[in-house]
Amino acid sequence: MIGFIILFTFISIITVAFFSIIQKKEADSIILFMGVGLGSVILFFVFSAPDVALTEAVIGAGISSLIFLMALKHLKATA
Amino acid sequence: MSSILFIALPLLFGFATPILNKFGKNAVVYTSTFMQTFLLYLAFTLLSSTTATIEIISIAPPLGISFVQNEISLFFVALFTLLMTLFSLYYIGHRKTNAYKNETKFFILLNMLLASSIGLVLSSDIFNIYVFFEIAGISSYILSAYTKSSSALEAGLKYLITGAIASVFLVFAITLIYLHIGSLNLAVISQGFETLPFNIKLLISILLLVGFGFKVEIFPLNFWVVDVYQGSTSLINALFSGIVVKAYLFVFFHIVYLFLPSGEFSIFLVYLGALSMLVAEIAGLRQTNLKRLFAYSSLGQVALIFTAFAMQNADAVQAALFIAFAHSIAKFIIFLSITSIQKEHSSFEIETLKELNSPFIRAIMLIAMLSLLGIPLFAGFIGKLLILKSLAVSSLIGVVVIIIVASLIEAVYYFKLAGFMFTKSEKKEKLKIDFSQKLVFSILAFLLIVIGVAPFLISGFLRESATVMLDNSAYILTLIGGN
Amino acid sequence: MSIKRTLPTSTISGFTLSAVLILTFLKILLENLPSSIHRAGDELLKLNTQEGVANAVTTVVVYFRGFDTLGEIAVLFIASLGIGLMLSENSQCEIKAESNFMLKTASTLLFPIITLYGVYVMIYGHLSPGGGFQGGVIIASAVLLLLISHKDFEVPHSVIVLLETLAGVSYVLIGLIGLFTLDIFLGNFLPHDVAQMGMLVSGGIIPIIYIIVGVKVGSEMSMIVQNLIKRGENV
Amino acid sequence: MFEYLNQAESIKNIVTIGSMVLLFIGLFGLLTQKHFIKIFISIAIMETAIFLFFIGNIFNKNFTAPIINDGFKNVAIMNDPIPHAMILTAIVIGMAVLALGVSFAIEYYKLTGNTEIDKMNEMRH
Repeated sequence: MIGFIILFTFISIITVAFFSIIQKKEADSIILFMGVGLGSVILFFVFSAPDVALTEAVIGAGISSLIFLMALKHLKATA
Repeated sequence: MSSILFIALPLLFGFATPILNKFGKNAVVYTSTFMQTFLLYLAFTLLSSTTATIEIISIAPPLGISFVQNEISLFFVALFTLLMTLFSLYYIGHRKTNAYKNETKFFILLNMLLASSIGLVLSSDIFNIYVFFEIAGISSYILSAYTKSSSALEAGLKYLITGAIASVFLVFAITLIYLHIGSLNLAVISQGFETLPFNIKLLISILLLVGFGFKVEIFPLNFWVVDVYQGSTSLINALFSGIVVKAYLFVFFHIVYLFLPSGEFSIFLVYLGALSMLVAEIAGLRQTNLKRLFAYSSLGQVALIFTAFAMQNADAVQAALFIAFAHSIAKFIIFLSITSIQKEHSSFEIETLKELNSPFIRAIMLIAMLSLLGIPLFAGFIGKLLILKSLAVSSLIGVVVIIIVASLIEAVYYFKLAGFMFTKSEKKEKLKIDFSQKLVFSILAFLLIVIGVAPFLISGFLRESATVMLDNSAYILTLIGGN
Repeated sequence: MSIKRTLPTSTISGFTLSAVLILTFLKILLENLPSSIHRAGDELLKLNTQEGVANAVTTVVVYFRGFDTLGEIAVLFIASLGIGLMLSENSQCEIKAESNFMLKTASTLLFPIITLYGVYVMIYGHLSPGGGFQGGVIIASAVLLLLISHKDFEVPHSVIVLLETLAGVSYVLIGLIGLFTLDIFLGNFLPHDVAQMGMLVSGGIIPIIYIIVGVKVGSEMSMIVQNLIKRGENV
Repeated sequence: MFEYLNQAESIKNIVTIGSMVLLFIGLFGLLTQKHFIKIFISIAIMETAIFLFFIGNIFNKNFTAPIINDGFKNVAIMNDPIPHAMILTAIVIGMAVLALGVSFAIEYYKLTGNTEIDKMNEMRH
């Protein structure tokens, strides 16, 4: 079962990452990038690394996506 | 007295600046300068006791992180602290008229840069090296974007993006090393690296070359360097060219010597370095902006040091240390005098030199340029002579020709500059230089001339350092004992 | 022909270049899968039982490789400093829309709960998954929630600076105390009895350092987030 | 099919192939995209790929997480904690660098109105 979970999560991450890169709108990219973070949280948890999973959840998927979104707000604002 | 203070004190200083700020405006500046002077004293104290020792952090190696103090690492530590102290002294004169905004932060960044460069040189753990790599990187990014002009920010962004890519490759290499060897300690990796399958060895080497290649400014990966030098202020360029790149060069070749003691890729690296030098000097020929011109010259000299290190024998490494020493000092002189010139003339075009009215600055710059060119009686000469000699001994005549051609091209634009400096034309009013700045310039120029006239003062020590750097078994013995 | 969109050359060349590179990597890596050799981590796991800390990752992060963590704190510190430097002294770019009553109330209610969770993660770092970094960032995310929902809310700057300074200075000082008492920087100079494993007070300096790290990370991250949202004055 | 996927060898293969494909996507984005945010996302994806590669390859499915509990006290069947600690450090450092990069990009945009990487040519007049 564990192998199947890993395979399935990897496929999802790769799909999401690919669409994240090719999006025209940056906001969509960032939202999809959060998906990549979420998938890797699951993988880290499956790989019995709960500490890394927690870190990735709060930093990789959480704060850094929010930082990107904040930045996008500034980049869209008129100079 | 322990070498950990080189990291702990700057960090303590950085964290404690809000307290220091309570004691008045200049407290930070003087504390920082005092601390750097103390570190300079510490470096020379450690240097005088010549036994190789380790400094344990948390737990003993090979499991924990530790610092290795031997001739070669302490040589670089002493060089960096000396240069940084002189830099602070120069800045104390500079700030009377042109102080940076948020000076506190500027001093924190300077000390972090110093601490991380020293950490890179001393550390014996590859992941710890990565952490210092990042600290040095991140403080350099901020320093290059410090003035927040559009070109400074562009320089910072370019530096940051290339640095982030470099660190991805470096982490990949460290990952593979840990997966296949099972340790992060340089000595253990050095012992286990031989037995790896050839493909993995090749992959790790390439990843390390790419990771460090961005930072040691080697040919296909140095497209960003010149823009960063031009965008940043020339004051900061002195640090980049004098301290940071030397730390990266040392740690890269330290790793290369430890992992590949028999020099499998040595000849490839030699040609890479020579090619980089040629490309940099040719590109430098057409420049009219002083910062850009000296950035190309810096690239060329760094590539020469790279070539010398890549030869991987005691003669060449000694030559590399000579050139590194002379180049750091000469580039400090050049970039600091450009800062002084720019304060009055607010221009970086080479035509500015015509209007320069300061015999002192002209003399100092001439000394630095002659040393960079490798004219006899200046410190740069002995290094170039040694590298050419050792290349000829290894019968790499092609590389000798490339280096001579590149040096000739370099000579062309230095003589052009010297011509500009000494043409008779309308001079502006006299350039005022602070006493402390004159002192700094004099010390640096004095070093260049003394080492040039009497290279035997340090050549014995550098020879010993070179043998220590190449001697893996001694390093392993120091670090993890004989087993 | 018109149906088929033409891709720009840069896309095709970028695709080819990265594909060739990654395929080479993949070939080498698949031929040489890492075998289960004896690694340094196994030794550390054995050593960990002597430190009286249940979570081995915490021991490694804070103690065995504690120097890396000090460096990491330095990286965060410099990054926060740089962001403050970049985004200060500029025209304020406030969030214009006033958020509605529900959002405001909910975030005010949630703030203490999230902070409590962050503190829990921080303090129990040596017993369960989590620790200073995670706890600090969770607290920062609570601050972020308030910053987004309340237009006028601002993190008190002097408090943040005070916490940051105290945490940073005491981290280095703990290291230096170790240097002067045990002759080892960051040495574990407090009693760490194995019998106490699993209790809240166990492991000597390890939980203390992780709490310090948490305070430091929490304040740095709050500052980063505030600077990015409000572009307020800084220092 | 589940039995085949559960073998240690096939887990390692899946991890290696998957993370390398992820690395490829990041590299592809880095080489082809132009917007600053896209560049930073590409770098973040590359980092994530390396982290997954490392943790996945060190993982042994018969071993437990490296936390001593009342039930699990046998350190011989625990996963290696060093990679976890390293990746923890690397995640935080990566985030710090990207946050700094974002702030540079914001300031650069305020000054020049430019958000694309290949239009950065202040220096080449």
